[in-house]
Amino acid sequence: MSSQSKRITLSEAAEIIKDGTMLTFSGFTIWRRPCALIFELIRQKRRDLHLVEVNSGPHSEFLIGAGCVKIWESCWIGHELYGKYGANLSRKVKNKEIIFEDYSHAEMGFRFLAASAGMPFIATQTSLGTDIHNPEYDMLRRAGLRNGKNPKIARKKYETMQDPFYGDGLQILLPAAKVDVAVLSVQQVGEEGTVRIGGQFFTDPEVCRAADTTIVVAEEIVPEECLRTEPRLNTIPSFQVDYIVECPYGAHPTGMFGYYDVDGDFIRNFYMQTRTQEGFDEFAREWIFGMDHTAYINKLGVDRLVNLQASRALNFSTRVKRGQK
Amino acid sequence: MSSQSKRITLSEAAEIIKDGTMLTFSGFTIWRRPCALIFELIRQKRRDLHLVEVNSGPHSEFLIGAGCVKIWESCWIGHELYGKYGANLSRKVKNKEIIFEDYSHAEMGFRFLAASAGMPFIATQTSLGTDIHNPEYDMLRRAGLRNGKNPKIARKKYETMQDPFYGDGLQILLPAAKVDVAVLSVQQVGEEGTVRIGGQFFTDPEVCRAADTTIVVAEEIVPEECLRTEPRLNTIPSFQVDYIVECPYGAHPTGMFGYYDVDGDFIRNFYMQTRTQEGFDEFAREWIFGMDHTAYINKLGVDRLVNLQASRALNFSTRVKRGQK
Amino acid sequence: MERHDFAKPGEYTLADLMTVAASREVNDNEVVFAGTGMPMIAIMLAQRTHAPNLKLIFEAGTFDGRPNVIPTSVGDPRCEGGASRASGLCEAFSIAQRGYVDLGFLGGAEVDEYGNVNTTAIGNYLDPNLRLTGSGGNPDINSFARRTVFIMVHEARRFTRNVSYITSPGWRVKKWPSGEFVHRRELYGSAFRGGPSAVISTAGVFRFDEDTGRMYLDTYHPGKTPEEIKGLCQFDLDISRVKGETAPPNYDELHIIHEVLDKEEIFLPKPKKS
Amino acid sequence: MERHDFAKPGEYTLADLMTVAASREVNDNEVVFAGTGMPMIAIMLAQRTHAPNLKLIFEAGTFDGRPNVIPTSVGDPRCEGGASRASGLCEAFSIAQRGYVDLGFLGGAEVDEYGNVNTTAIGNYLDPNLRLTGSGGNPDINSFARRTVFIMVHEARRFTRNVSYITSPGWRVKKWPSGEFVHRRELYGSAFRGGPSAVISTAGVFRFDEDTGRMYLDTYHPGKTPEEIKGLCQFDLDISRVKGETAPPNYDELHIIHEVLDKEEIFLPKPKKS
Repeated sequence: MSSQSKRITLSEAAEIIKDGTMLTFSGFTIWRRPCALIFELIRQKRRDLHLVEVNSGPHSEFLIGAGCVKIWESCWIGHELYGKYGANLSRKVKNKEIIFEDYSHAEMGFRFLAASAGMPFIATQTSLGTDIHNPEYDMLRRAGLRNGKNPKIARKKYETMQDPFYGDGLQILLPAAKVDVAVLSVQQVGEEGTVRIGGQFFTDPEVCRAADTTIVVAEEIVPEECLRTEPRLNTIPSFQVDYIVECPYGAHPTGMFGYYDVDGDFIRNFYMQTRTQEGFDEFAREWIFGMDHTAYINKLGVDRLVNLQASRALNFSTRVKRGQK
Repeated sequence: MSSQSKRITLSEAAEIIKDGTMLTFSGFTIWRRPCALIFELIRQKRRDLHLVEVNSGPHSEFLIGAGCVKIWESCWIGHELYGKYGANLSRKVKNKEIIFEDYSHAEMGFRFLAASAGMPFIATQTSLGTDIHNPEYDMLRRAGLRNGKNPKIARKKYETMQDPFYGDGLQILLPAAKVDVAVLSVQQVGEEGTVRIGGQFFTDPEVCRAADTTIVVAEEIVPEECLRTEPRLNTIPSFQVDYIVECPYGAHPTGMFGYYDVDGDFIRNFYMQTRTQEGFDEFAREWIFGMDHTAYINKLGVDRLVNLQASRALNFSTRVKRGQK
Repeated sequence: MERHDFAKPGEYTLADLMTVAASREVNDNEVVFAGTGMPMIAIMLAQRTHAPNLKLIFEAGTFDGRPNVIPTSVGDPRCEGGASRASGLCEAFSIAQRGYVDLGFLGGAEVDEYGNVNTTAIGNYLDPNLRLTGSGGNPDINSFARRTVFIMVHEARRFTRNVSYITSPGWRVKKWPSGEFVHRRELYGSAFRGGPSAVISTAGVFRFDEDTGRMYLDTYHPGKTPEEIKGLCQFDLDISRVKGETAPPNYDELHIIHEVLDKEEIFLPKPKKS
Repeated sequence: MERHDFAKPGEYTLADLMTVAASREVNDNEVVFAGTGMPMIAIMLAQRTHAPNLKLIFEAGTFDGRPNVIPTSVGDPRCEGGASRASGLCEAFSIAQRGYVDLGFLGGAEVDEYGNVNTTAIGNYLDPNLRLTGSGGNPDINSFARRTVFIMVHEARRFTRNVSYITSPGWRVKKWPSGEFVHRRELYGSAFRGGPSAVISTAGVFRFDEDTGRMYLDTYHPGKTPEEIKGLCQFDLDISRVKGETAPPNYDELHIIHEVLDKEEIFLPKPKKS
């Protein structure tokens, strides 16, 4: 793709993600999640998504609550200290309204590492002896989805073999985590696609390369030449990014190193309110439907955003109230 | 290891590397090679070293010419435009005075990646169909060394298997590259071991973690707090480094991003002179034996070092003559 | 001025007691993996008391950090204060699998006598009473670290004979495909480095016999008795090796917890004045 | 002012001709892997002429670089000028294996009719006449890229019936353990993306028939004839598809090579004035 043609709108970005897409995201639990794009997907009533995530969080709770997700494949979903678990996933698991597949955190990370390197599988010894490897709990197989029809769904959840080189014992071979689309929420992207992430980059480089198509939603689109004076500070090279979207506060209510903190009140209220489907629907009427991202941040209001704003010196907010004091 | 106790001398560092050590290095071809420490190893008459390298260069040509090396396991040895191939390795291969084991460049990189992640092996499809995988050319097996006696030498050069997950076909499983000691030549190390590499970091993070013991030879030992204000700029965390040595011009005649360029004349002369063993011995008498590193850089002289000095703005020398003009 | 004498009942909370007990599990110079909340405070407390050279790892990708402000989670920008390196999760778990980690702090919803822990689902996994968060890094840190310490609420339904789902591997784990229980050492081969070392509950501190893999009571918290704690376990808890009461926090530790680390009262509210 | 008319014999060197021919193998927007020397200049030339949006990768770890000063090698600080990212070799080869790379430029000491290349040893591998550098990234780039272009000195001993050692895989490669020759497609499975696309020698430009995997002469350099070139090959070179003479450099290209890119004459000395 030639330069200068990667810029699209949030709404156009959401349209790239079709019904049934295998999808993954940037970030870690309650940090740098592409929530603005996810709200747009919900507005566009996307269905049958297959989420493959290193770990999950509020962003996927939005999608799951809204009925957009058919399969959730990951290791964790919750809201850190703002909500004990993913109430929407939990409800849909109980009601058998979603297919779930559990791996461990390192397993999911290594699966994306393999996919990002074009390796079909990778060996690890983590989680040996746990029910993660219980053959009865291969949920995609139980759902009849490991039949090879979808080329990105592995024929087995895992395979075992003995190390033939050093006598290091039983190894678990994990299939690469291949996905159709990765959506990244980041601080800065250049006009040609160079991504500069501030702070920990989590698994963003791996999920980017694991995907066939990568959409980057950035707080700011900046001139490439600004980023290219210091290539060591950049996280993802230009040619791994297909589309770019400029979207200030695009990760709210999750946090963005150097830009804004997690909106804990927002997430806590979401968690409490959406422990029933009715609660979720009410939340969606209030915060998702009938508005666009501009209306959303205006509804949040200046005081709230100023309060969350990160100190340029410290990269986090010194104003936000996090505890009881 | 507690803080402040990691600092040792070049001579002490060389003593950590015993006869028979499996050894690897920082850098790439003619850049950031720990030559000062290698000259010290030659002075201390180390023998039977087993070099395991992502790629090789002048530093190993020094060691091989001096008779310190029993096994060379890598993918490439040469001097880039300053010498067509490794004349000392070439001579010793012809004379059957060294055991060599060939992999490809990506294979060696991935082998270190596996070792650095505690994985006993890793899958790849590179180099399928080449003589690298000719079973007759497993040279460590031919030498009787794949008998499991050395726990860091794999029982096979490689293994094959079909991808069981996606039908991605024949895979080569490569054994992790496990080594006893890694020696890194870098720009800056903190007193507690935090490494900050300037420019491309090559495979330094991987070779560091693949080794049981890591020795860092730095142009400068700097206060930890200077490095810890910007953790994203650091390459290797403190606790992966066991010993640190301050040694200005420690990589000469190879280059050091931001500090000095490759000394092309030195390497070209070395290559030309050491195409015979007598030539090597003469080189060693002139540049290695009977001196220490201080005497060595004094012998190089101020003019030569000033000429090689990198521009602080550009990170390379604008004074050095590289071509015919 | 540091005050190392013990605080009196009422001057500290149960959470303070547990945090301090967790902190004392750390030795100086160790590489320690910490999760969000109480474990984070425990390690940052150890860093400021008896283990100034511990190396703190957050699994999101921060190495040897010395944060001045308590992070809200391991993905928080606050993690990077004074850190040696910040990168990502694959590097963190590669480092862990490579064997650098001495100690990890973890939580759990259920634990069995062998230290198997469940954080995935209560009841039948395929038709659960309650789906929880899932594993997170719990099994990974527990697989790779030399010692792991679990911090848990003590209720009889949580200290169970059989956990609903083994999320995190204890001393006797399942060998697949049969699912028969074997000693952890048998399964992990050369990757075996240790396993659960302690459970710190709201009732006491528990340890494990490495050979049998069974849990035993080490100390009981002030106000509890070994028999009472035994009654709060569905399995037959070994209380024969109990040493006495869990040592309470000292004033210096309480000062660091409440006036330095968590003065915002994010994770550990101050004891209420009577 | 750019001058796109062709230079005359004597106004350019054979190396100039080969560099320009290599440069013309690059299409705009492609991701291209380059090694040291002539390939690097060829790509940097393409970047300044018909392929301004090509993405240049150096295997040491620099991505989408736009260096202003020619690097001495791919590990050189000069590689990083204008680059999108600088990191390391594992990332470079991971990107390549993942399938991002369109084109790679490589060299070789020997090549056979199927594009198998040797850079490892001349003669018996176990008892060689001459041990060379070894593979470097040659087989890797050749395994992963959609197309590869080899730049070589043309001598009959180099264009050989059987290379002493297959360092880099051509269109018909060895299937182990038997060593029987099979089409590359058969071995690489879903990783098959292409193979050697051209050889640019000191005599001409050669291409490959994808089905038979056999090399044929595409163009001959000015002053050479197809028959002469056929005589410089140990195998039976197909000259039936020859198109004509290799197009010489134009003045703009020569200006960029000698006055912009390699004015230090590191790799490409200027043509000597007659």
